[in-house]
Amino acid sequence: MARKRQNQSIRNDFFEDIQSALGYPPDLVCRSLFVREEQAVHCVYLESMVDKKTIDDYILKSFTEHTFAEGEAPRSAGSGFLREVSFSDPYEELREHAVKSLLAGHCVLADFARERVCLINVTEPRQRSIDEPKSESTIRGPHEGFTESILTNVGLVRKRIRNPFLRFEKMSVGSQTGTTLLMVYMENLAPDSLVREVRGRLSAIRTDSVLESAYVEEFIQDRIWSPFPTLTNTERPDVVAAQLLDGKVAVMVDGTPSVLLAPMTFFEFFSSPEDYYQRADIATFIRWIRLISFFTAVFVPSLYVAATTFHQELIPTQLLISLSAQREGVPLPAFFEVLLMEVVFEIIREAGLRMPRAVGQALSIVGAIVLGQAAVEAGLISAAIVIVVAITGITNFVVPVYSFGMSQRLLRFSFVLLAGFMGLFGILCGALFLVAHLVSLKSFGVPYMIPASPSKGADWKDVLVRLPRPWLDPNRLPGYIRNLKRKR
Amino acid sequence: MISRFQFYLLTINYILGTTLFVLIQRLVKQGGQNAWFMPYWAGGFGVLVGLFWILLFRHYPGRSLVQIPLDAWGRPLGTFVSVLYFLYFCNLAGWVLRNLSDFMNGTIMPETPKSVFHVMFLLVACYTVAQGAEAVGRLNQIITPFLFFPFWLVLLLATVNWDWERLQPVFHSDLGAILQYHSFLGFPYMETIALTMLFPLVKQGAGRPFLLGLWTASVSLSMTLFMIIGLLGVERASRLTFPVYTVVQEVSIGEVIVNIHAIISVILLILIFIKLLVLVYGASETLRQVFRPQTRWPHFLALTILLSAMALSIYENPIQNGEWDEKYTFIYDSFFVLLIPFLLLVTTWIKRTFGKRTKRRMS
Amino acid sequence: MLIFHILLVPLIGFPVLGLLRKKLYRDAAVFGAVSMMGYGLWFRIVNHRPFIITIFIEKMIETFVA
Amino acid sequence: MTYRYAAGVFILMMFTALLTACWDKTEMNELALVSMVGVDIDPDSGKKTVYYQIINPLSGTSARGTPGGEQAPVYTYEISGSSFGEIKSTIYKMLPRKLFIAHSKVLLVSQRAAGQGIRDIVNFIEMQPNGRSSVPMLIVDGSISQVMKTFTPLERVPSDAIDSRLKLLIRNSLLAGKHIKVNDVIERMEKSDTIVLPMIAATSENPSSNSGETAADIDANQNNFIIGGGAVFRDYRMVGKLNDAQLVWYHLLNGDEGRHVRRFQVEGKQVSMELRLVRMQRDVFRQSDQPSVRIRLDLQLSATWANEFVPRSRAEVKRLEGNLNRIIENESLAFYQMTRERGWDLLRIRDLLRKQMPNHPDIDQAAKNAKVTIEVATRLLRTGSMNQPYEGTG
Repeated sequence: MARKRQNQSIRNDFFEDIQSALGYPPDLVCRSLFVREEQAVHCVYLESMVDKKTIDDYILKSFTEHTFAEGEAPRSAGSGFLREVSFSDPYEELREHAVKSLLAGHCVLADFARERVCLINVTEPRQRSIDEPKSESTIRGPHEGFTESILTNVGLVRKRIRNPFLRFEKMSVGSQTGTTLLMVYMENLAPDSLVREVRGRLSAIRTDSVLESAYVEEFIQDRIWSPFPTLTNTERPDVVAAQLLDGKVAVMVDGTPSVLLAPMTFFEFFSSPEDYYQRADIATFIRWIRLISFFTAVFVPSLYVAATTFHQELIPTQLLISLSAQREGVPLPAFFEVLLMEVVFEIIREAGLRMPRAVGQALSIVGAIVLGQAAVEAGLISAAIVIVVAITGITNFVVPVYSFGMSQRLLRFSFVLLAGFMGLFGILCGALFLVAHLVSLKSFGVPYMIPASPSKGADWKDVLVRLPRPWLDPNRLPGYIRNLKRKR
Repeated sequence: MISRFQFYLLTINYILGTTLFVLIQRLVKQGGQNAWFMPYWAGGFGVLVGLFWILLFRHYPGRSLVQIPLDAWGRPLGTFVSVLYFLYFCNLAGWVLRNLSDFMNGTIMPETPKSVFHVMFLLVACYTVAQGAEAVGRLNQIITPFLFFPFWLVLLLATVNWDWERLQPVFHSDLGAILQYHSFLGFPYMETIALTMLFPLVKQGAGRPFLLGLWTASVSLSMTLFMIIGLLGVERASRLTFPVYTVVQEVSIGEVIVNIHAIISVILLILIFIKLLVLVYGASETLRQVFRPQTRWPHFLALTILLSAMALSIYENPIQNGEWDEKYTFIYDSFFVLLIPFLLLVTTWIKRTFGKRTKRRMS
Repeated sequence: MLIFHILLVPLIGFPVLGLLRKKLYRDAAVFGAVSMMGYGLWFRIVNHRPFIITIFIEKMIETFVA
Repeated sequence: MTYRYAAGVFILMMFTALLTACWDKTEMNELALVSMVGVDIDPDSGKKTVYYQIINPLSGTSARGTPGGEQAPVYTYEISGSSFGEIKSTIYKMLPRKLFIAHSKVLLVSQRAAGQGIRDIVNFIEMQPNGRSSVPMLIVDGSISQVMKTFTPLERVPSDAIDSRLKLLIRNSLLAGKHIKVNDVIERMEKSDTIVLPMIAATSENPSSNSGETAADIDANQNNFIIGGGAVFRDYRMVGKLNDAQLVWYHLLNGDEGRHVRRFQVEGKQVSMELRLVRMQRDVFRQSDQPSVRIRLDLQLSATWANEFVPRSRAEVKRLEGNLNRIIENESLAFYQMTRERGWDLLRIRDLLRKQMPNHPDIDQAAKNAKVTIEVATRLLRTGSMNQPYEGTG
């Protein structure tokens, strides 16, 4: 009797309760089917999250067309998709379960005949198609990019590494958002200590929300006060695959195409997987270009300031005469000129990002050329400054990783300040400080400046040059990864 | 922990540190055409002194220079000796800083107050030292190629002014004068005692890289002297304040390669910085090992205040410094470098023999 | 002169107070001793009567030798 | 946390203190770029006068092409005082910008100052913190103020004009040598050697002081100065002069390698030959008691400019070479005799002896008495674009 009453009350309240728990959302659909006489099957789902075709074609059809025998499960629902919860469970738990599943895109099927609730996964999250990542475009190589759906992303990685040792570990982070994280690594390649370290850091995250992988990055990076990223992020599955094959660990976050990769060292920011899609000599040349442009982007404005305001004897005579002719009548000190132009340049760049694309392009060109030209004509700044700022601005984009480019900008400004106060000496102090910082930095226990220091001679083979692949060991891993493995 | 190779590089750069600035002129004045020979015998002496320290450190594995007196002579006397070493390191660091600011004032920034240079370098040095000995070793390792190659490249470029005749006649002048210049033993060779603070941290033993570094530094010093004499001639090299700087200043190849002396100033400044790093490390480690404070940063602040003051009160003018160098360097240095370690070694031996005897008697 | 005190007194005072409040007496003593040495030297420098260390050591050596 | 705040405050305070480093800051348009320095000492009063020739950056050298054609390319400031150090301070009575020596290219010294001694001047140059002593030093024949106030045609900045002329002379003649820089002077003087510095003189009595006028005048000889002759220095003092003909032998015997064209009288015929030193060897022998010095010169001849006569056969070449050997031997030996009579050790025999026989008791005397022989070996290696000159039918 009691059971009957409970059944009855569930029938009455269950859907009402679910609706009120979710706050009567407009996309909540309740459908009732009469199967045998009055014994109804109730089906509830969030319209926006599910694949309605699946529900219609397989679940509901199976109820209407076939009559279930007693104790028989719906045939169409595959084993992985189905979880059953019995009515005999505490009601609270049942409801909680149902709400959670609904939010995850499941369909809740209350089968009163068999006194159980079936939770069937019919998720089809709204997602865009796989296309080329905007921020990391390449000439040669795959043009696929990750999407916001984590399952698609897993598929994109699997497609590249068909290997049973590829491991995905699932975690859930964020007390409010409940975001799914996947820690990805190759069990046979990634060192245990590294995997343990990443797992430990990930599980130590205490936060309410994770909307992008940057949230996670901030929690698991090694040092907060550093302009240098100790993890990299990418939207390209081929990059992730390449790094996983180097024994690294990737962290995928549901809802964002950027995947985190750890550990990263300083010199790895100058090499990109595209290097392997090109001829070795060209790739080496490009790596050098990247290194040079890193130094240019960081040091050129400050060196200009130092040379023109403190150490004029360093400038060749003819250049000095022409520079000082340009400076005739310019009101601002060279230091402020550079600072002003750098700030203006950053503003233009930021505005160009936010603007609608068509306008943005026009703005950046107009801003850069017209503003600079006009300022020179008006005698506000000297022409050389425009060149300096333009060079640094362009070289800034050469580094393949965007977050590393950002750190260059910060460094550039601090170096300009130092040069403005103390000339070459200031730059030198700043550079020494920078090196001291870099050598003390670690990324998941890996020294950031490896292989420069601590030095590993053999590792240079793939840092400043890229040797042709046949010359490299086919089972090669980066030296530090090998070290970590050996330490185990 | 730092590797042997890092320690080797550190030793070289430590010795070359201020030597390339300050000493070249005095060496040429003393040795004439044959000044390039002086680093060899002074380096030989340095190696002997190094062997002597290694002998001492054999008895106290894993202990640093200031912990040894504590072990050998007990807490009160040991603390006193360690404080003396602390002051010695501070004094040397002050000296290094003062050499730096003299150079900067004398060449590229004549009007900037000296303390600006001191404080800036100290801030950076304290930051580096606070990251630990590993950071010191690695920083030096990363920077060394940027010192080595440009330095020799610039000197090679300078060979457009080379003249073999400046080096003749070979070994004619008074060799006795070369041997008499004892302050060269004190600075830079005996000052390497600050490096012994890092001895226990070197993986697989510090002795060999230390001695090797001493010898390499002597060879490169000798080569530098050789080049300076061939490029400037004895007459000018013995009178100019910073001969290395002047050599490079006078290089001009075509219209493009002029004014490359900035490179040499940067190299010299970095070398000085590395020497400062080791000294600051020595001083702060002494404080830490002897007094065992729980905090780190306040003591670096205190060191900065003390060292920046010391740098200004080392000497009044370079003339007085020259006099000090000729008369007192050797005595002053040998007190810390020879006398105290010798006494330590003697007490260790005595303790050991007596200890053995008492043990035997006990059994 | 005034600038010197304004700069150095808080620089030494605050850490000492902080260390005392944390009951790190030994740290406070070490810090105080080292920084007071510096303070003394600085004081004489600012007064244009610097305490020249090498001359002091020279005198010590002279008396010791004599 | 307190420490973090304390560190922040500390760093901020330090930075305010470090702003004093800006004392060394100078904008480029606050600099007076010195291109040439001239020094004069009045023998009677001992008053020192320094001329600074300062580049006017707006004079059209600018890449932007500023309308500055009307302006003078350089301005000459003249200031006197009782010592050179003093001038450093008093110059600002006239000069509105900070003196900037590092890029100066030429040092001029008046003949009367040179006659009294240039030690002060050299020390002054070497002691300047930013100055470079690797600039050529020239002696002004005549009034220095006139040379300092001459605008040069074509190369508008006079120091550039002198600099490039010297470079061309060193390459294309034996009238100027490589060792004419201030640091060479110091080195030679400190070794009590002799050195010969080039001389410079104004071509006209009253050069125009208007750059526009100078630029508009077709006659480049009118407003100009000319490099010629050599001033012999011993012990920081000018002791005599060499003329251009003597300069050739001086530079040849000192190992300079310029290609010099000179006319020789060979068997009654005139022939212009270009000669270039290939190798010089100096050996010291001990003959009886006196050391004797043998100088061997290997010269490369070129008939590129021999418009009078080009040898036709091997025998003729041999004869020409033999004759030239003899002529050059004789003339250079005559040059040596001349210098010895005047007591100048222009061949630097003393220095040679000091190096080769450092144990000799009296090097000065030995150098004076040394027997010098000169052997010349010439080889004709090149002819010009004509293997025979046109000879006409007469």
